[in-house]
Formats: sequence, C-alpha cells, structure tokens
Amino acid sequence: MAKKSYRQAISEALRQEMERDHRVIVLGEDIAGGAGGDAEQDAWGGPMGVTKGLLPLFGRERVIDTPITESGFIGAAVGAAATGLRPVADLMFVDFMGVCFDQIFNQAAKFKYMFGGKATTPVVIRTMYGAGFRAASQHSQCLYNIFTHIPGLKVALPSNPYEAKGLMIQAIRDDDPVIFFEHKAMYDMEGEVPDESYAIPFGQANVTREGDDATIIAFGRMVNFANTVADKLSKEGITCTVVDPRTTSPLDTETILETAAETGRVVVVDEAHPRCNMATDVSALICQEAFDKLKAPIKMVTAPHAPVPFSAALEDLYIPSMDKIEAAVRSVTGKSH
Amino acid sequence: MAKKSYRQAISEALRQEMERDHRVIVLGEDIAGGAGGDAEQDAWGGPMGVTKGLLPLFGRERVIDTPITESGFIGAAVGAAATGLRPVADLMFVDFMGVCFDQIFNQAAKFKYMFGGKATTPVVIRTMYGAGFRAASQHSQCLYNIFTHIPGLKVALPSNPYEAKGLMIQAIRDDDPVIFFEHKAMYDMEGEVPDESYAIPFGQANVTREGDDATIIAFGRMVNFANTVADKLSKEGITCTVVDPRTTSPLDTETILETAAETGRVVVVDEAHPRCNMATDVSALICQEAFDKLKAPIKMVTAPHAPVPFSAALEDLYIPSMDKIEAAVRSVTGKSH
Amino acid sequence: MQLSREDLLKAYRRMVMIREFEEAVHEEFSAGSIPGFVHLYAGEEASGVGVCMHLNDNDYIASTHRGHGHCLAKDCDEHAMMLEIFGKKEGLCGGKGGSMHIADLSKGMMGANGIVGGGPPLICGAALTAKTLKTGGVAVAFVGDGASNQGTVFESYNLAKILNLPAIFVVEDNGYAEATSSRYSVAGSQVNRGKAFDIPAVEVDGSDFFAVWEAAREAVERARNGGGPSLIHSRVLRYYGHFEGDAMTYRPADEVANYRAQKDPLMQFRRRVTEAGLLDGSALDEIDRSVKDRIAQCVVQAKSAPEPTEADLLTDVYISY
Amino acid sequence: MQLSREDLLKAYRRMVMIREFEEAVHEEFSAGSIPGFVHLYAGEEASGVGVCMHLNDNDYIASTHRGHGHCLAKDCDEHAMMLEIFGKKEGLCGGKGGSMHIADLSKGMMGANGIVGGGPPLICGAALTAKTLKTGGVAVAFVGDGASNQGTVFESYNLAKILNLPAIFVVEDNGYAEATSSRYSVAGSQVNRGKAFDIPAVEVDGSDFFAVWEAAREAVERARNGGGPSLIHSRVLRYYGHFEGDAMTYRPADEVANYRAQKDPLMQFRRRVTEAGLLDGSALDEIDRSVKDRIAQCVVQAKSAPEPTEADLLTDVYISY
Ligand SMILES: Cc1ncc(C[n+]2csc(CCOP(=O)(O)OP(=O)(O)O)c2C)c(N)n1
Ligand SMILES: Cc1ncc(C[n+]2csc(CCOP(=O)(O)OP(=O)(O)O)c2C)c(N)n1
Ligand SMILES: [Mg+2]
Ligand SMILES: [Mg+2]
Repeated sequence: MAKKSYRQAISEALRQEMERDHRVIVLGEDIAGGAGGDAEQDAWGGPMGVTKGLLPLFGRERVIDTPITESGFIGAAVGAAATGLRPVADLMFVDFMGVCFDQIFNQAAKFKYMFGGKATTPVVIRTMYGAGFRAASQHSQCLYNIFTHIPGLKVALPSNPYEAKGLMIQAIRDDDPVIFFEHKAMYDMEGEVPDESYAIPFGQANVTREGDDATIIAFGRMVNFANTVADKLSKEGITCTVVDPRTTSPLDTETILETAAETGRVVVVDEAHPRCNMATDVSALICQEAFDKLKAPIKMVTAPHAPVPFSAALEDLYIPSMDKIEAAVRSVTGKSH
Repeated sequence: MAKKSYRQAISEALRQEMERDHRVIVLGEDIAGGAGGDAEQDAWGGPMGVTKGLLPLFGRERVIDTPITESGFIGAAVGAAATGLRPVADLMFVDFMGVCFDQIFNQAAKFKYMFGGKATTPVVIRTMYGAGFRAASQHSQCLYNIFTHIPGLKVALPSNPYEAKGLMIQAIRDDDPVIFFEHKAMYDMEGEVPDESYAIPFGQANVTREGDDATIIAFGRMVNFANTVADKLSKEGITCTVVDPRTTSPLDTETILETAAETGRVVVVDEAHPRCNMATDVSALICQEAFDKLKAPIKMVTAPHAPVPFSAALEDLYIPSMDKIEAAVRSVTGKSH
Repeated sequence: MQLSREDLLKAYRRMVMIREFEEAVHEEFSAGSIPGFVHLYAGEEASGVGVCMHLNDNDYIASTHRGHGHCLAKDCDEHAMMLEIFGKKEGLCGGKGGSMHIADLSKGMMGANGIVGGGPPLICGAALTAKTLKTGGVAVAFVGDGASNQGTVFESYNLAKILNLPAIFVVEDNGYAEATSSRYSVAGSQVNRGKAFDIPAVEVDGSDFFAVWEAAREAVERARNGGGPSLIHSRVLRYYGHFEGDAMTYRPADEVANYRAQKDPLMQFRRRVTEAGLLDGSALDEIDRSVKDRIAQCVVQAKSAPEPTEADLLTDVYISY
Repeated sequence: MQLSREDLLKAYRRMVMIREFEEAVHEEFSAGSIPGFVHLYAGEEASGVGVCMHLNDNDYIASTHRGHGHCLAKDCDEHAMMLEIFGKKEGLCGGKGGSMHIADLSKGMMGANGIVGGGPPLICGAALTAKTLKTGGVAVAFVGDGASNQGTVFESYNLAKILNLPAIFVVEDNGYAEATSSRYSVAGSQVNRGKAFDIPAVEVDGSDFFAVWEAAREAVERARNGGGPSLIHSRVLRYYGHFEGDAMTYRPADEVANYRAQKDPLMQFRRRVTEAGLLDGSALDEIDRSVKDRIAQCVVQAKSAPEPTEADLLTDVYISY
C-alpha cells in the first residue's frame, strides 16, 4: 500500500474504471483543458488536477471538455447514461447546481420511478464542496442535504483518500445516479490507498473510533475533525465513538442508531448551514427511533445560518471547528474541563 | 368579513399592494395570458387564475407575461428588485426551480451578505407546491426545505385564505427575498378574509388548537389535516395543540419549543420527502433545546422517500394522511383505540 | 430514398392512431375518467410522424409535455399508453408516470417531459452514446415554440454542434406556449437561431407530412453520416387547448376550424396520396376503421384495468438501496 | 457626441487604474497576501472603460468573476476595492465578498459574479426598472466568451428583445474560458447569436478604446432612445492566467508578449491621442505616476487595515429576521 492524496485516489479510481469498462467516460469544463488551443492539451485536468493524465490514456472521445453549459452537459451525461454509457460528469463546484439542478433532480433521479422501473441511469456527478478556501459565498457551500432530500439520488461524501477511491469505484459501478462530493480542502490530504481496485459499498457506515462516553456522527471533512477531537479527549479519559456514514443516501441508519444507543449521548457534525441539513436529519432519526436510549439532548455542530464569508478571519469562525465539536461532546457528556 | 377562496385572497393581496405601491409589478408565464395573440388578453391569470384581473387594472407595464425562461425572468425580477422595483415573480410550479435556482439562492439570497449589507433585494417569488393533483413527479413536489436551508431567503407557507392574504402582503412589504408557497390543492379552499389590507408578521407561529396531550407541528396544507385530526381526537378526550409556523424561515422556535414542552409529546407533519426536511428540522430543534421536557419519541409524519406517483391510487397512499397523523398522535400519547 | 407503399400505409396509420388516441383521451378527460394534466397532440400528427418515419428502435427521441403523438410516432404501444394515462398498473410506466411521463426506452423513446426544455440536453446524451459507441443511431429532440426560449435548448444547440453530435432539433411551433403567442415570446427566428450556431436549419409546413419527411430525411442522413446536428422549424397547430380544461379564450374563435378545413394533416395526406394514385381511399378507410376500433378497445380495457397497489408505491425508486 | 479632453484624461486614468490595480493584485497574490480565487482584467482595459465612459451612476452594469476592471471603469472606489480583496472590514463589501463579489449599487455596479452567466438576467432586471420607472438609465451585462454559451445568456437576449429593454450585452471574448479556447467552445459567431434574436450586433477590437467607445455610443444611444437591446462582441486578451496561480500551459508561450508589444490597449491609446495631438505625453505620464502612487498606497493601507471580527459574522444576512 502506498500513501496517496485524495486527488490521486480519485484519479486512480477513474483511470481504473475507464480501463475496466469502455462505457465509462468523463466530461466537464476543462476536465482535460486546452481544447481548441495551440498549446498543451491536458493542461488542467479540472481546476484541481484530478482528471489530469486521463486524456493521453483515453483520448478526446472519452475525456470530453465541454463548454460552460452545465444544464447541457450534465443533461447530456444523464441522457448518455440512460442510453448505454456510464458517464462521470464534473460539476466543478456544487454551488453551480443552480444552473443545472433540473437535469439532476427531475430527470436523472426520477427516470426509474416515472418510467415504471424501466430506465437505468448510471451517471456519476462529481462535485466540489465546502468552505476553507477563501472562495466566498458562491464557491464554498455544502448543499449535500439538498441532494439527499431527493429520492432517486445517491450521495457519497468520502472523508479521506481511502474512502475516496473505494466510494468512487462503487459510484461508477452503481446503476443509480450518484452525486459524489469532494471537499476542496482535502485534495492534498494523504493516506494509505491500495493500488488495486476496490469498491466500498454504499449505505455502510464506517466506525472510525470506538468509545463509551459519546457518539459523534460526522460527514465528509468533518469526520477528520471528529477523529481529532476524539483522540484528544481520549487522553482525558473521555472516549467517543465516531461514525462516518460515508453516504448520506442511502444512510446506514442501523449503525447510527446502534452507536447512538450505546453511548446515549450524541453529537452530529455537519459543515452545512443549519436548517434542514444532515445534522437535523440524523438527530431527528435518533430522536424518533432511539429516544429511550438517549441520556442527553442531541447536540448539533454546524455552520451558522449565513452565507460563507470571504474574509479568512470570518471564514475561520464560520466553519464548525474542533473546539466547537469538543465543547459539544463535553456538553452532552456533562464533562467540562 | 367575507368568505373568500385562497385564490381570491392572494389575488386581493396582490391587487391591494399594486394599488398602494407603484413599484410592485407581477411577472411570469401567462401571468396575464394572451400576449401577442388576437383574442382575449387576460386569458389566464396564471394556470390557476390567481392573477386574472390584474392586467385590466395595471396594464402590461406592470403585469408582464414572460417567455419560458425562468432563469431569465426570475433573474430579471431579482435584478429589478436590487435596482428599485418590488417584483412578484411567478415560478409556476416549484418543481421548475431546477432551471432557475441559481438566481434565487446564489444571487437574490446572497446579495446582502456578499455585498456587505449594501444591497436590498425585495423580490417575492410565488410558487405552487404539493401533491394531490395527479400531476406526477415533476409537478407535485414540496421542496420548501431546500429554500429554508438557504440563508438569506424567507419562506412562507400559508395554510388557509386568511393566512394567504396576510402573508402575501407581508411578503411584498418585506425587504428581504421571500419565497411564497401556494399549495395547488388549496386554491378553492374558502375562509373568512377581511377586505382591508393586513400583514401577518413573519416568524410568528399561529397556534390553531390548544390541548394537553400532544403538540402537532404542521406545515402548509398539513395544518388543516392536523386541525381535523385534533378536532376528531378531542371528542375522545385526547386534546392536541396544533402549531402552524406560517414561515419556515424565519422559524418561530420559541412557540415551537414552548408548545412542545407543554405536552412533552410531539408529532411533526411535513408533506415533503422525509430526508433533510422540515420534520427533521423541527424534531432536531426540539430534541436539542427541549429534550428534558420530552416524554416520548418525536414522531414524524411525512411522504415516503420516493418521487410522487401519478396514479390516484398511489398518490393517495403517498400523501401524509389524517389517518397517519392520528396514528402518530396516538403513538406518542400512548393512547390507542 | 423513397416512400414505399408500406411506408405510406404505416405513416398514415400512425397519424390516424395519434388522432384517434387524442380524440379518445379528450373525450375521456371531459367525462372525468382521466386525472391530471393532459396535453393533446391532435393537429400536429404530420410533424412527429414525418420525423419518426426515419427512425428505428436504435434511434432516440425526447419528447415534451405534449408527448402522446411522439410516443405513437416512435411506435410505443397504444394499449400500454392508454393504460398509463388512466394510471393503471399495466400501463407503460406502471401508472407512476401518467400522460406527462410516458417513456419506452426499448423503443428509443426517452420520455415525455414535464419540464419545458428538459429534453434537448438528454438528446445530446443519447447522441453522444451513439457517437461514442458507434451504434449508428441518431437522436431527436422535439421542442415547442415556447420551449425554444429556454436556455437549455440553446446550450444543447451549441453542445451538439461543437461535439458534432448526430442530433436533430425539431422545433414544433404551434403558435402558442400555453396562452402566449410565439409572435410575442420568440424574438428573431428559429432558423436564424440554428444558423447562429452554424447548424443547418430549415422551416417546413408541419401540417404537410411530405415536407416534414423530406426535411427530416436530410437531417437524419446528415446525422448518420457524421455531419452533425440539424434544426427543423416545423409550423403546426394544436386543435385542443394547452391542456385539457383550457377554455382557449386567447385564440380567435375560428382559428382551429379554419385550419382543420384547409390544412388538416390527415386530410392533406389523404388528398395527396389518392390524387397521386399512390394509395386508394379504401385502404385508408380501412386504416381509419381499424384504428378507431383499436383505440375504442384500449379505452374500454383501460377503464377496467387494475390500479397499482400499495406494494407498488415504493418500488422503482432505486435499482439497489 | 464627442470625446472631450476631460473625457480622454478620464478614460486613460481609468485604464491605467485598472492596469496598476491588477498588477498590484498580481504581485500581492504571488506574495501570498491575498487569499481565494482572483481573476485579473489586465489587458482588457479598453473594453470595460470604452463601454462605461457612456454610463453614469443611474446606469447599471453586471460584471463577471473577472470584475475588478468593470468596477473601476464604473467608478468604484479603488481603495475600498483593494481592502475588499484583502478581506478587510473597511472593504467595499465589509470583507464578506472578496474579489469575486465586489459591488457598489450606489455606483450602478451590481456586482462581480461567481456564477458564469449570472449577470445577464440581473441586467434585464435593472433595465426593466429603468423602463418601468422611466429613470432614463440603461443596463450593461459583461459576458465572457465562455459565458456566452450559458443558457441564461440566451434567455436574456430573448427577454431583453421582446420586452424592448434598454440593455446592452458586451461579450468580452478573450479567447479562453479557463483553459478552453473559444475556437472550440463557441459554435457560430457572437454577432450572429445576437442577430438571431433581432438584436443589433457588432464586433469590435476590444484593445482599441476608440472602437469600443464608438460601438458602445451607438448601443447606449439606442437603449436610451427606446430602441431596445444591443450586442457588442469585443475581442480582447487577458495578460495573466485564468485565475492567479494558473500556469497557462494551454497558451502559446509568446501569445501575451506579442499582444502586449503590438496591441496593448494603453499603448494604443497613448499613441493615438498623442499622434492626433489630443493630449500630450506628459499629461499621460502624470496620470501613470499618480495612479501608481495611489495604488501603492491602497496596498499598504489594505495590508494594515483591520480584519472583520466575530461581531460581523452574522450581520447582513437579512434586513429583518
Ligand atoms: C421549466 C418549465 N416551465 C414552465 C412549464 C409550464 N408549461 C408547461 S407547457 C408550457 C408551454 C409550452 O409551450 P410550447 O413549448 O410551445 O409547447 P406546446 O405546449 O405548445 O406544445 C408551459 C409554460 C414547465 N412545464 N416547465
Ligand atoms: C456556472 C458556472 N460554471 C463554471 C464556473 C467556473 N468558471 C469560472 S470562470 C470560468 C471561465 C469563464 O470564461 P469566460 O466566460 O470566457 O470569462 P473569462 O474568464 O475569460 O474572463 C469558469 C468555467 C462558474 N464560476 N460558474
Ligand atoms: Mg407551442
Ligand atoms: Mg474568456
């Protein structure tokens, strides 16, 4: 096993799946980069370089630079998926969903149901989310709750390089439409990633820490924050279970309910705005299904109900911090400093 | 006071506000109807006739039929609001948000924050939501949770004609962007509506029933279902408080928490799909803030995680029914038949 | 390429099928037996059939909310369609879709669409599949005059052109989007809109089967031969309201009657083929009769067919979950 | 209408201001003092200034992610802008917007925009306000070549035309959208796209202030006189990467150097006005010097200006909540 970055892990998953199945194509704005120009043709590989290197291997027929027409090319990916390809489309930032959401939530998500089960739409939409890049209000949102709300979509939120590779391979092999969320602040994160191909099944949470005092359920990048907090608190003798659901849809309600019941004290960490988000989703689930096991209020740690600010000083205050997670754990366990 | 329909109530609010303030305009597809044709010019007044009659009063300068370009005309409404008009734009079905969401959530909602407080965007977007019309998957969704999630937007869900008029007047006078949700199955519902103008403040819940055994928090059309269930159960001696939050953003958390604490037994009714919706939002709020007052799990009554089916038989099973609400109340109170 | 006798019979049969189907749905809707939003294609038959005569099951079309005609032109089963419109379990979509969401991917029919402008991007995808997997197929998007203003449509023109996709855009301009005239809503011209993207574009009289057929022949040939996308502006008229229940006060009272009398596509077709001695009237009469019977039968069966049940409510959301 | 001496000095000053501003931001970004995504307008000065010279505070513009130049051309305060780009509390947007969201509605500047194609619908709205309230104002949307393929842009063309709005669309075609050449991404031509909607459309050399100014004069006059929308296709070049940090390997190595040497807009302007004896070199030199000083001062102050604090985090979300 080798150390690889989140970027490399996703890239490797794409490459291996494209080698395995000729129906897999990638498309998006500057997914290769340089089209029509007189210099380097694989100049970008997307703004973060994730798809760099695919063009020389698979050619422009399968690595397709698109114009800036998200409805057009995301819709084309959906239509291609319904007719025999397995496209991986790149919605550069999830913040751009507003110009193409229809093709995702009214078309891809609903074909199977509306058409009485007869359609298959194996499209993957990769997208970047999250704050921390000083990218301001229109390039820093999470929004996975919106996709999670929509029946017919699956939503993956890999929390580290290992997860990223395995979940991407599953996403491509999955016959349902999958929205694959990559956190923009994680591309350089490194971790052990096997060279060989492997798929991580959807809907199976990963318990990253086991403990007795509290259960932290966290999403995406926040899983790492939760792990760090758990490690820190364990030195004080406060031990936490940390749950990474991996996918918000399907959601591994079983593991969530079990681990919540075990400690009876729950913190849910969601980088998103607070209203109708995954923190409320999981809290409500537990409160309905495991109420009798709860020993304390469920605490939610989220961003505030405000757009993401540009200023570094404000953005740092904006993002759910490890301090806030730690405080929440102390609060539910009743163990303050 | 006269009996008026939900349709008439909204229409009257629009008319009165247009009379009061010359900056108020309405625009949308067939908001009048007949433009460019050789016959009746006020032929439609929107597909449900809500805006019929405004054209003869205010003329084509203020009652603007638009092409089918939701990004274009909703964006224009946003731009007009930022520059001095007070537009009421009609997004015919909320299901069409996917072709214009950007102008709502990245532009209108964020101008004030992104621009450091210096922008004012008093736009109202009227939209139709909800199941029950045999209108199938792409014309029956709720989706108010998505707008509720977005900081910078306000979201109103009038539950009857009286509420509709008062909340619409408030929406138009409000200086923030407001999404105004009209339930398509309620236009013919009648109720007492004063002739004179009145505004119902946002963020102040209406307690429609008071009781001791359970608290039902319901949204939009579901408020009426909840009232009926409460009335029915009261005959058995099971009395319920019913809360109509009126707006999901801002949300009257105070009234919700107070009424939840009073009975300790809570049912939340939301017509939307179950994930990351208002039912989870309110449940999580209560579980975090009023946990010690809860005597039973909070029950959520929602639509299932599936698109809205066309078939009448299926759609009737799909919509949260009074039977299901009743069962939930019985379950939280421990009082079965 | 020429239209054989069989082709002519098939074309006529499909057009009559659409007409009879829509008349029946109109009647049943008025009688209260069909729920929901229903948009009829009656009057526009020659347009959909003229195009789809060039297509096989390997070719895809994407339709609109006004989808019945396109489905029938693309050879979807009329019986299963009728059941679907009645919301029945044996309907083409199990009763889950209804009039606005009829689809049959096995026939290359990618679905009616409740979202105006929803189809063209999908058709770019079907065309991309054809190009990438070299299936030899082409893909056709039907676009209303109202839809022609939707941003997704222009995006699709551009995308299809720059990727040189075997895609055809048929703008079926029936003069109205709901109650709004295309004279008001459409700036410029459909043909110039195509040409602005360097897409070959022609205007045809969509009531004339042969004119549509000829324009579509060129476009389909071009697409199959790697020549990229085309646009056809097909002028038609709808005989009924925007949806069933529409009082149509925005239309001059005699608009439809005049058109029916002078330009009805079935009448035109019949006159043309009989005058040219290509088919005789009795063969056409026989089609009229048999189709009428067939549709009547479909309606009767649709009425008594079983509804879906609770067991069907939550199936078909995912393949695996 | 003619350019007075004052106009020429003002135009030059604005162009130099943009150039110096962008050079300074480039330097400071490279040095690590500016965070986030920053897109520079250097090289395109004549385009934004040529257009905005016709506008006053009563007229609106909507910009793009590459917004600094448009802001300065529309007379936004350079000092407050620099503070904003540094994320400071006294920035034009309180540090909440940053480079991609600079706006000053009091100057008729509706905002840079992080969403490609986000501006044109907004400009239709500003034009609608002008028309409805009879303010006499016009509204201008700047659109990149990449943005010109976004559906919202075509929707805006159509809407502006059918409502006869005083709107102007300036397609600033710098040859690239990120790393993608417009030769690849744009089918057809910008001018034909405008004309397809019956919108008068012209192409100009966007490096030539006078050419842009003249085209904009016509368009603004037309709009003010109730003649409806216009389109200007302005060909320009950006001197730096798509965003700061872009290695630009997709561009021929000498592309920018050649352009700078032959077509630099400041150089062209200087040559033209001095050769024609309209201004003398020393007046221009004086502007060069004073602007350079001014910008240097802005940078120094921006660096030491205070950050926003926790008290600012949750303000400005709503007017009332
Ligand atoms: C995105 C979207 N906007 C609006 C509608 C509502 N709507 C349904 S059909 C229609 C008119 C369509 O006109 P046209 O494209 O000319 O097709 P026609 O009905 O004439 O066949 C409208 C506005 C919709 N379904 N989807
Ligand atoms: C809707 C949307 N899609 C994609 C992007 C990412 N993006 C930002 S700028 C850009 C290129 C824009 O090119 P162009 O319009 O030519 O403007 P230029 O950068 O050349 O000034 C892209 C793809 C975005 N910000 N918004
Ligand atoms: Mg039409
Ligand atoms: Mg460009």
